Amino acid sequence: MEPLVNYLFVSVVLFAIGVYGLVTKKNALRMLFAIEILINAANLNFVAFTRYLHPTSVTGHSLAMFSIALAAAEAAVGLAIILAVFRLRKDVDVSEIKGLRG
Amino acid sequence: MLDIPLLSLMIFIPIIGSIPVYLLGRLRERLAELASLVITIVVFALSLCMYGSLYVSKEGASFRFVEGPYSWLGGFGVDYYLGVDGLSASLILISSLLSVLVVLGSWDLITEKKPIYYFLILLFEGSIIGVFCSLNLILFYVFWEIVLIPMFFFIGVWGGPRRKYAAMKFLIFTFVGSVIMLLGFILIYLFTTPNTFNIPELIGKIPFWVQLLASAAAFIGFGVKLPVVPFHTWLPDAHVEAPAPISVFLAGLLLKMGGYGFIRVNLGLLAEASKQYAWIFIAFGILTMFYGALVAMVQRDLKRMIALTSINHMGFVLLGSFAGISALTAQGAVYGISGAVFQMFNHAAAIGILFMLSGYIHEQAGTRNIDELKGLRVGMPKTALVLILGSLAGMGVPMYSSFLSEWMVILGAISVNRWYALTVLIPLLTVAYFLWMIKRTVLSPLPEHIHYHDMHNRAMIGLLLYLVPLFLLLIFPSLLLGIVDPLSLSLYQAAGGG
Amino acid sequence: MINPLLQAVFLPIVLSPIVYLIGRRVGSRVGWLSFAILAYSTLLLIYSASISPDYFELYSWQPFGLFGLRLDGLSLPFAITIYLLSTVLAVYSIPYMKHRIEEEVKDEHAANAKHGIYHLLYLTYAAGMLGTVLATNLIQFYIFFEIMLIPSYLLIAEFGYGDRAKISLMYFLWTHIGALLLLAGILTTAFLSSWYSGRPLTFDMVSLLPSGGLVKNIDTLAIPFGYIQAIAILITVGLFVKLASFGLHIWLPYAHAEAPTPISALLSPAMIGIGGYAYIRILLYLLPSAYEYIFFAISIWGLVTIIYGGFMALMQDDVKRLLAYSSVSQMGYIIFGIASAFYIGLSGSVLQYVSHGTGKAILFMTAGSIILQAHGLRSISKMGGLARKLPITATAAMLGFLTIMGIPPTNGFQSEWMIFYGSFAGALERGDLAKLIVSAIALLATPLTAGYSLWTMKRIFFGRLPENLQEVREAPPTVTIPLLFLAFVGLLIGVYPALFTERLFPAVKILLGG
Amino acid sequence: MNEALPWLVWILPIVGAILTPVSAKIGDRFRDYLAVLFSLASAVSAALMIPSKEVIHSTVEWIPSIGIKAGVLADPLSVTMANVVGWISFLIMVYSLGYMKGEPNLTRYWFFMNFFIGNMQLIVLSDNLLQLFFGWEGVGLCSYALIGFWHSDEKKYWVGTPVEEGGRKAWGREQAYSPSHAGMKAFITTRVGDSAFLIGLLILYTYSHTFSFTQLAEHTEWASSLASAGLLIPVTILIFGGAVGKSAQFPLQEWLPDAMAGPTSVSALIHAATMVKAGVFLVARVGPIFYTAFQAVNAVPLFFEVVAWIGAFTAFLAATQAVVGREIKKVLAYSTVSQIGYMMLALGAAGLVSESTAFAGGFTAAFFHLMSHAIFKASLFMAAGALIHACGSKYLTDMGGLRNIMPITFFSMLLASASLAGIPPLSGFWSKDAVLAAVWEASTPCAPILFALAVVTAMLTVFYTFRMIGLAFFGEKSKYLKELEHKHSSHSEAEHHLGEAPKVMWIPYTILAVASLAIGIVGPFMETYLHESLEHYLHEYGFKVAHKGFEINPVALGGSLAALAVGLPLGYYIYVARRADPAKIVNSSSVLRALYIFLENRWYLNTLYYAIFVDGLAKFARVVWRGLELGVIDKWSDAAAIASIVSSKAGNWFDKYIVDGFINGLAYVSTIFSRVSRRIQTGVTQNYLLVFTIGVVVVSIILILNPSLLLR
Repeated sequence: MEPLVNYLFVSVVLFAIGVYGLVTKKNALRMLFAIEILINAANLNFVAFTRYLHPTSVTGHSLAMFSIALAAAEAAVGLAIILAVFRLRKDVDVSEIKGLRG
Repeated sequence: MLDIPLLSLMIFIPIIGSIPVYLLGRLRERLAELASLVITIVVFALSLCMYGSLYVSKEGASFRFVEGPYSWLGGFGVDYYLGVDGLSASLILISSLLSVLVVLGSWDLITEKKPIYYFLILLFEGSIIGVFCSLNLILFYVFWEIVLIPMFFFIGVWGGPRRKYAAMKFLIFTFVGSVIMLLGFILIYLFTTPNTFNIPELIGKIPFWVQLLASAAAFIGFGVKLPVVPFHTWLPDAHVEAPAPISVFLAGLLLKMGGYGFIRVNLGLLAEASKQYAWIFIAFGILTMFYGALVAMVQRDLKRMIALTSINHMGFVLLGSFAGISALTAQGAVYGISGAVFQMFNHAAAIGILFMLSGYIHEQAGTRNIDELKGLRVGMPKTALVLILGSLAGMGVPMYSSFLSEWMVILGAISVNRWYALTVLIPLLTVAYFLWMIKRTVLSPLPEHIHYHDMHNRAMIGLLLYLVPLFLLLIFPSLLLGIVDPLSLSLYQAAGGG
Repeated sequence: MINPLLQAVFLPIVLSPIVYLIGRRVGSRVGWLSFAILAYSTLLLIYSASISPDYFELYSWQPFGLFGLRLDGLSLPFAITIYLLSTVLAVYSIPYMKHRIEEEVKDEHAANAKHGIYHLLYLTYAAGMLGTVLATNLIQFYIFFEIMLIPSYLLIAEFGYGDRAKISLMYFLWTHIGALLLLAGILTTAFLSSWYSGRPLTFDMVSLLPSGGLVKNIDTLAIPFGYIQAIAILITVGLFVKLASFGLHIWLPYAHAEAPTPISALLSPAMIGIGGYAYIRILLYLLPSAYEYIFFAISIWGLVTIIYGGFMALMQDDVKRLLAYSSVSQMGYIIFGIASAFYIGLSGSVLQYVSHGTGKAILFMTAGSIILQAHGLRSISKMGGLARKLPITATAAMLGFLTIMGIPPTNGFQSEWMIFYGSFAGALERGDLAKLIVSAIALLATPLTAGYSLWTMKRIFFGRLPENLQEVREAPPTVTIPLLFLAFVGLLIGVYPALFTERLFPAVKILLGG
Repeated sequence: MNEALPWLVWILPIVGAILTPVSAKIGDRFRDYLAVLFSLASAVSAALMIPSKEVIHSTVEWIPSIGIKAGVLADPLSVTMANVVGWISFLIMVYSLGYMKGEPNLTRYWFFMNFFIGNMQLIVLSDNLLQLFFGWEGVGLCSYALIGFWHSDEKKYWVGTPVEEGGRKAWGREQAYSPSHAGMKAFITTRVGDSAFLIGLLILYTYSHTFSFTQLAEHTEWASSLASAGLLIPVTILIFGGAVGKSAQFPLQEWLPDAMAGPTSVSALIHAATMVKAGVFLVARVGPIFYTAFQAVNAVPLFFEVVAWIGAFTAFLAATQAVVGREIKKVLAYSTVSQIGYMMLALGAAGLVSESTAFAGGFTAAFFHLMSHAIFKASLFMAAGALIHACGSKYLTDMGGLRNIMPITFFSMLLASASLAGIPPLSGFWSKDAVLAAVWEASTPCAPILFALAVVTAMLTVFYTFRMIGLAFFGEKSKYLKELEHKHSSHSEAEHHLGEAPKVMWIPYTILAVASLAIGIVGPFMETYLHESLEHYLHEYGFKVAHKGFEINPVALGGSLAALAVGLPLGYYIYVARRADPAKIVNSSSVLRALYIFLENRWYLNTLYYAIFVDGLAKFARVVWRGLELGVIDKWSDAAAIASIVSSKAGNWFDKYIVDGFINGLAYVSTIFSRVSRRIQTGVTQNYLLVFTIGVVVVSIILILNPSLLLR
């Protein structure tokens, strides 16, 4: 069967894509997608590690399930925020939103 | 009697009652005033019962009405543990009394955001009673911090022009102080067997070096509250900005927390250290007294002057308590410590009337600047009369018990070291600047263009009520000292004196 | 009757608010009420004096020991004088304060309120003075010492003349400083007593306590003499401020001149002399050796005060100021008597208090009646020939001056000869030539008093009557009857001093350890 | 013999005095007669004491706790004196009925007259020094009040010659004084003497522990203890000081001449007949006691030396001044001083005798002279009052030729002044003779000098007496009188016309004048009677009695006759016969003129006293007032106040800039720090993420490069 490294490689790639998207894209929706990709990268790692280190246990799978559900919720919240921001200022360009500025 | 949790009642009736008071206030503000008056009176009645039973059974030394210890954060020796002795009883009495009077006074002086105001008042009362009767250091700390919250809002919301600055300054000072104090507590907890925060169990078990560090920490914590020079600078600003009734709380009760802490913790728990290094505290005390008196003399703002007066007066507390613990004779100890407690009691009442007056004067004359207040004698005779009577209470001339307490402290001090007789000068300075103030405001001729309106009789009576205990205690000091003296004695003996 | 002394002291204080409230309604007539109260209290005093020659009332007053009231041979003359004067002056105040307040307040309601305040303070003041002389406990003594200060301060500040704000402040501060020095002395004494005797600290001067009270003449203990000297100086200076002795007297002319006249007539005769009482009561009771150490110095001081006050009186044009300075001089006599170190001399200065009390009260009241009748006239140079217009006042004034000059048959003479006899006797007992000479000088200085008294008499009452005083009429009976009554009392004591001396001499003798 | 009598003698008049204001309410005449009645009652009760031979001594407790008793002592001395005082006072009271008629404020007058009599009798009868001092000051008070009776000070009541009436200034000071001023002067001057008296009294008491004369006489231990303390002489002399003041002896004589500002009746009673004798009486009272005391410690009787010398000098001094007196009353006043000097001289001489038997001689002489002088001087004064009343002027120079107009007055005045001049056989002759005799017999080296002084004084006395008589009654009417008469004739309803005085006035002084004549006729017997009774009295003080009968000392007789021989013709020549104009004589030589002015200005003593004791003290007071009181002491409280304010200002500055400044400084620093640090916070999410990622990368690279960090 496939060695663990391949799974890890795939997830790293996914992660890099996610980070890239998150940092470069100014559109909030795209950033949201990027986050989804990040999470999935993480999930892939969970499952892969469990399968190879503790073949009998299902901790990783359950954690993955958990994080997928969380991701869904998070996506919903995120979308809500984005919609709110959009209503506020006909635009979802993140770089304009500087409320956190100290 | 012990089956009723009297102390918890006194703490939680106001705290819980504050919510309905707020809601009532939303309906109609008058209701909030009345309801809070009712609650404070109830608490006052309870505290009277408590004090009475304590007074009857002359047991000022031991804790009574003990509740708990009920485990709270069991693992860390943090328990819900209440009890009163002579010290706490007298302070609780004056707190509940002042709360009643303050509520009365606020009817005239507070005009906006009444519901939340009375909500905070009750919160404050409950928590400060908690401070005075909690026997567990953490519980003590918790109440101690809760007290800050309403006070912060009082100053910040109902305060004068520079209220933000004052409130922040107040919060930072006291908070830093109390955090350091907390460190001290934790230190005690860690290095004492048994590991506990319960005061009665800690007495006499704390190793000496811990005592030293802890008393240093406690000194800062309490010293900020008392306040001791040079930690005092928050006080004038806070007072000047705070509305008059709140100044009463500030000076009358909040400062007493400092005095209470010194006696309860430094004298009770850290006795040896306090005894050994008493002279440091005494030195600070004397410094504070002179400093307050001197600085007060040149103030233009009446209220600022009174604030500094209260610094001067609280110096007596510090001096008295530590002179007492390090006294040579048991009698000197009684004079010192009881004098300090007595002084706290008297000062609460005396400074109360003075601050209320400053509030009324500000309201009636539109200014508190001594140089602009002229001819009150003609302009507002009632106010002038009360002002003179109040100032006499502030001067500690023997028309009120404040004279007795100040002189008890001085006696105690002298019995430690003759050179402390220097403090005899303090009452003189106090008299000087008060009389000077009276000369300039009350006795000066009334300028034509100014027309004051005088306070109405209800307010006048409300103010004169402050003086009743003072006058009563001049003739019957034993009413208070009867239960404080045993405490002072036991503290003194616990510290290995006599 | 239960505890008459307690009533006598606290009745006026307790009733004063009621008097105030009634005063708000009835105005100056409330004076009759305070007159009644004080008269009743005076009767109480006499009653308790009749119970026993050394009458005590002791009440528990922890932690300071006992709250004691003592009417013995020493305090009797003081107590009686104080309440007698207060009673009489309560009547006198009615017309005077009516006039005084009308000067300032036109609105009738406000005026009534002021009358109420006046009598409230007046009663407290009188009671304070009585409490001071009856006190048996040093702290209690001090408390009353100040309680008598505060109302008088307020009375001057509220009803006085001239720059009353400044003057009342000056008055309060000076006397308060004196009081504090006294207090320091008292405390030190108490401490030394407890340290060196091993007894607990106490302030009671009554030796019949279980605890024994303060050790009588504590210098029997092994106390370093330096302390005793220090105490002696503290107490002396503290009390001499009240006695307005030379150098510490400056507050007095201002206060007495600018106070409303009834109060001047109470300040000067009744209050400042209490310093002398305290000196005898406290210093001689506690520190005879300190007294031994200091009496010559204070006799010199007294002499200087006598002469100085006399000369200053010569310089005055304001009649009340003149009387004030003459009070300074008279206090000099009291000091001199105290310094005599002989029981008759000390008793002499006690009687001097009584006689100065009557005499100077009369004089101030006559000054008041002139002010009253001549519409605030106080400058002597503008007076003259008033004897024709104010015969009774003039007679009373003459008697008053005779009293302070010490001319028989006024009581002034009794006190004078006792003071000087005591002083000579004390000097000769010790074979102290210097003291003898000082006493002789002091006695030879008495014509000075005669000088300024008669000269004032001449300038005010004799000679030409100025035009503007042609319409002056004799004062109302509420003024003249008190005057004549006091004059009568003075003569009575002058002719029959045994009224006081019979109890006074033994008491003082005991104090002096004789 | 009723013990109450002596009490009555002095209490009755005082009661009368106290009743006066009451009776004044009933009616003026009632008041006047009641007052006179009381003085009569007093006199009668005094007379009732005479028959008793034994001494009355009754006491009551006064100040029991120190054993001081009040009491009366009626022995020959006091009884005689009481009678003299009582009856003369009564007569003068009667006289006042006329003299003071129509004056306002007579209530005051009667009150003080009676009060005076009471106090005088108190002095006379009291049995101890303290009580005597009561009376002593009491009479002083009355004298003050009565001298200043006309206290509204109209010019006509002034004493002395005001400048506008041709008076001279001495050292730029007018020699005329208002009644109120004169009263004050009298009181204060005597007060000086009294202070001395009091000192002596009290020191004496400290040793004797009693004031009572009898006890002082009985136990004389006090004398020895006083002497051992070296205080015997000073004390006795100090006590004499009181007498000096009261009897207007040198150096305190200046008040008496000015005391003439009072009504003449007052001058007669107080300043001639009675009060001024109180000093003599005092010395007579204590003289024997002191004598025995001196004997007991056999010390030099310096006391008597002093008394004698002061007496003699005063007699001379006053007599010289009387010679130039312009006002009739003042002349009489000077002569009073001078005559009292005689009495003092006699008393002094009495003490200077070698053996105690002879003491009685001078003692009697003094007392006899006191009596006779009281009588004739009272009479003279009242007569003078009548003159002044008639002429409306107090100046001798305004009178003259009155003998026809006022015959009775002339007659009685002549008698009285003859007695004053010591013309035999009037009482004055005998008494003055006795005085001279006593002086001559005094066993002291300087007795001759004293004697000479006395004789010269006698000479002057004769001269000024006749000057007075002459100026008043002989020669032409003065210009003033002529104008007066003319005025009256023009409108006859004038208030007082020039003529004889009313009965109520002339009867009293005639009685007295006659009395002095009568006493003169029985002079020797009178003297022996007095001598015996006084010896009897002295016997109780332990004096030996030598019953010597009456004899005349030739030297003394010679002396007095010589005085007459010189003085009488001179006075007669110049003033009665008016053969020479005194003014011319005086102006003839500058020496005489200077002397005249010197005498007229009372030897400048008066001005000297004023310069020192009035102006000097006033200056001193002013200096102290400016310099010390206002300059220094008044500043103290202000200084203290300023100091405290300054210090507190400093404290405030410290508070504001140091303590508070420190705190604010901390806050400032922290804000700067935060301002720098906040730059990082752009608020752009990506930046944060970028930083975060970089961080992650960096960390992972580090871990990869050295995994050991991870594996530890």
